[in-house]
Amino acid sequence: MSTAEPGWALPAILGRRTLALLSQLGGLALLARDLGRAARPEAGGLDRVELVRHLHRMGVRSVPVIAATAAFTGGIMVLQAAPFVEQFGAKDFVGFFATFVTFRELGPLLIGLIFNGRVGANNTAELATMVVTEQVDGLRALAIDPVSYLVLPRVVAMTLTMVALVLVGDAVALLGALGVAQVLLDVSLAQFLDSALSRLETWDLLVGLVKALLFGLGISLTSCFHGLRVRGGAPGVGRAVNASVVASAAGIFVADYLSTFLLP
Amino acid sequence: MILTEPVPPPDPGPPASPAASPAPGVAEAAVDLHAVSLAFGPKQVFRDLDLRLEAGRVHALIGPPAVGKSTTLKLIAGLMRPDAGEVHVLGQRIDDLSERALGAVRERMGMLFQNNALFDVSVGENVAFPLRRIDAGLTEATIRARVSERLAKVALAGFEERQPAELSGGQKKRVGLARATVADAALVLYDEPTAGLDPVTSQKIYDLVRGEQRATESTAVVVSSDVAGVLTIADHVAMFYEGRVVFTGSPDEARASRVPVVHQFVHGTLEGPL
Amino acid sequence: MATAFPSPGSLAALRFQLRELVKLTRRTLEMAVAPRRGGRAARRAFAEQMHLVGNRSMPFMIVTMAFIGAIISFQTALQSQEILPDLSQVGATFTKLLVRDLAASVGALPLATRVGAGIAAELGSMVVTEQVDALRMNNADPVETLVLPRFVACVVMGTVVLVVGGFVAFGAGVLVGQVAFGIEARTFASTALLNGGDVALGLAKCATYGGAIALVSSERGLSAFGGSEGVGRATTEAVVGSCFTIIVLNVLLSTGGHFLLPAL
Amino acid sequence: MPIRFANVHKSFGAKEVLRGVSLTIEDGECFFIVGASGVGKSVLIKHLVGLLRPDAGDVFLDEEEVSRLSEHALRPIRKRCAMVFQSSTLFDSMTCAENVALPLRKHRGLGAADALVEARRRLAGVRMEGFADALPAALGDGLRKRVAIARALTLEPEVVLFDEPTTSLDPVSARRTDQLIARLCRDDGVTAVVVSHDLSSIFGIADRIAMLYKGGVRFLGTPEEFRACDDPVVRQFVRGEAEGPMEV
Repeated sequence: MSTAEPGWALPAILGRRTLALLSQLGGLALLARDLGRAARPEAGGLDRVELVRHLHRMGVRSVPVIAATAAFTGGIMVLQAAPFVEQFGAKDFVGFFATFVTFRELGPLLIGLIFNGRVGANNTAELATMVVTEQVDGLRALAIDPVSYLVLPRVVAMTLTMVALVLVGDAVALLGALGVAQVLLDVSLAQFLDSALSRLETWDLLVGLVKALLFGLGISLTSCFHGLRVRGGAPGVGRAVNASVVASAAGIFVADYLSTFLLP
Repeated sequence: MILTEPVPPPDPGPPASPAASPAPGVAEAAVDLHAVSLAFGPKQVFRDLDLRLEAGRVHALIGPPAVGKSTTLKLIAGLMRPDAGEVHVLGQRIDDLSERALGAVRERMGMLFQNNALFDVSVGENVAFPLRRIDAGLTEATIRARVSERLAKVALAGFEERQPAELSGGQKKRVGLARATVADAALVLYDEPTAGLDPVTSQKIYDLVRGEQRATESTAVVVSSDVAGVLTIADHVAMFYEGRVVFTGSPDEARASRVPVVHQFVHGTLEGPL
Repeated sequence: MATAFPSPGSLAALRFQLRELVKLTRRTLEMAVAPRRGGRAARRAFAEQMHLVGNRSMPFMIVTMAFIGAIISFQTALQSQEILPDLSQVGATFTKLLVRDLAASVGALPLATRVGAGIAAELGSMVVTEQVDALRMNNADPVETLVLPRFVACVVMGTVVLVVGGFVAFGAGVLVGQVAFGIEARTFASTALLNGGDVALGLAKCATYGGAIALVSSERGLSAFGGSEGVGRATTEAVVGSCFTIIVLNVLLSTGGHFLLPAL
Repeated sequence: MPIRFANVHKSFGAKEVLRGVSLTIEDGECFFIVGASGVGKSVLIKHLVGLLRPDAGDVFLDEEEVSRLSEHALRPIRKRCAMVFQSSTLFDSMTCAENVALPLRKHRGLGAADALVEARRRLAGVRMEGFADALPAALGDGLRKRVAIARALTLEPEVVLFDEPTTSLDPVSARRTDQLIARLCRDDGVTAVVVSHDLSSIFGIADRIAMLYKGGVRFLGTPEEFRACDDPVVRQFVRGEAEGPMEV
């Protein structure tokens, strides 16, 4: 890593970072605009073959790791609640506490982070590899628009997949929480379900899904953007993936924060 | 540390004849692979491969793509281990050595990698790297002198402070070459030293390989797809085909070979078994 | 490295990776206890990695942890409103949750994304450009020269970053309590429920996660193969592997903590 | 489709690669662009299909000014003018047949299944029918190159650009590739523009040769003239000598 940056004065650093951030946001906006154009049928439209392939690769094959994450998360939530349950004798609340936090907050957030690591990073790596090995130029030379052929199906597939995975994850997390509550805190199945169902509203679940949609869109755009922008051979691919997952993770937290406060 | 002991100091005397070897009389083997078998997953690369490369010569390893030429170099360097069989290098069996014990053998070897494998530090530091690792006792001034002497030899004098990323393909190759030979290795391995280079640049690299080997009376093993080019500097050729060595001999013998695969490969004709 | 790879994603591959990870962990710890050769280059490598893990991740982590703190505080307050009408305990609860678990466990995920991807990308590209082989040819053990500095840096600076992040999250939480729920900062910033066990458990988690990120990512990076595609794959697997390892370790440490360092 | 470069300049950062290249390539020619590594041969031909744009100067294809067209307007040009890249650029997530089927599916309006059938037929044309279901990663460089050629030819282009088609191939595969290119020009009337520094290819199949040196055209003529040229730089290149005036 070279640290040959042109200055370390605070204003310089701040200025550089702001510029970098703005150029990234600008690039994302341009990509989004190109996507809009690419979606029109005369530009090629959505490639169905690619869409199905990506749905399978991104969705079906992510289920195990997402399910495992969700199960552990559900368990951890109850584990963290344990001292308070014991202190305040709030057994009736365990079910609600675990499901509410999982549905609204931790489910989408953790699944988003894992999805970013698995699918987003993979996507950047794949596109970046296609760029550095000139496969993208190869597409262009075949008169095929890379945005309509490569980016559009990926964005659609990732967004759909993310929402579906959060639904799956919510269900599995519920089971994980249930198990731990029963074993560790001696909360019965009926007690758990009763507390969850009586207090939980559909809206709580929907908030999580809206977040999932936002994260999916954000991750897919960011990962495609960084993948297509790569420079400099094999090391460049690693750097692109690194930049992409970091930017997406930051985006996830910002989006999560905003939606937590905007969606009551 | 064995630094200077096995290698005679660079001798600017008359170039040794191809047959010359460190132990006159008996031609000593720098590399001896005996009954080596190796598989990558289901793919069998070698089965009972035998290969003997005499010391003090330039050996060319040729053959169609993916027949295990580069793999052979990695076996010799101890970077890979055979599934079965023995690998002897510079008089020592290395296939059963620990990574640490291999170190002593590797100090007498140099390797030019296909992708050059230059580190992300300056050209000077790249070339100095083997010196710093081998003998902690060398003074900074000695190291610097040897680095600039070596860079001058590959026509890159004054490039010490440059970064590898700024260099052209041929220049990177020469830095890699300087790094592989800076510690006066007794055995230097070259993996595709001219891949992707034009004929003029290729010939310059070959001349450097040959000149270095002659000056230090070391052993050079060159893997190359550029058959015509590598035959101009080799003393001895081994051709690989379907996991075996199908030919060994001098370049002239290779050109004159009646074995169909060898003939077709060396002459690049379209009709034949390949 | 290894000559036979089981097909990726299979159980055999997972077992294989785990075995490699255990091997690497053992060798790194051996090296850490008995350093062989020091010298200027080694010291520089350590300093460089410390800088990379510490200073270079700090801005990202501070931003992320501020959002996390705000979200957790918001949710905790919302939850406790359901259980107890009185909000005086929210701050203490929040603090305890943060110290005992969330600062480390939630903070470690973005850290894994940032640092893990970086390590795997760098080591992976060194492998596919044969630089690791070149190191070995020059008697420089990759574990000693590459993995050990990253491991130490991640344990030390990872802890530092997560602790700083914890304070930032705490500050953000206090702010949200004040603004959104009208809880006096003095009431909110309470350590009433905190004990030594919480602090010990929190710190143990920070250090463990840091080490895990370094080891998982290094192992993935060093086992990269096959050009730029391989680097991308290694980076992806490092992020997912690190996140997943953190979640599993969290379950183990939290369960252990539940019995050894009780919360109350 | 005649091709004309008019005073093309191109720099990358501070590095000036092309400093005024002017060339005309006639219909149906097998035209070689040769020169040392890094002299800008690939850069030059990428201008023809709009993958790069000149800093100054113009590139004409059939009197159409390629260098001024938008990415969208370039599409008809790219259908008539195919390119075979040095690295083959096969899509590595698809089988060989799927690779060849892609342009058919996209531009000929064939359904996925029909495209695959047609793709297999095309692969048979380069003697690759046995590898239709193999992934490109499983093939050697020489075989990959043949699939790439089949893919480039799917739309029956009038011009095919070859970027170092024989680099890193062993001698036998290299001569096979030469033969394929020669047949395209002789039998199908295709214009082939070949970037290469492989002397055997150059003297084997070229109709005319342009040698680039220091950003300009140093030599232009037939193979016989190339061999007989008394310019020391050209002579050094033709003989592949290490010593000489050529700066590399």
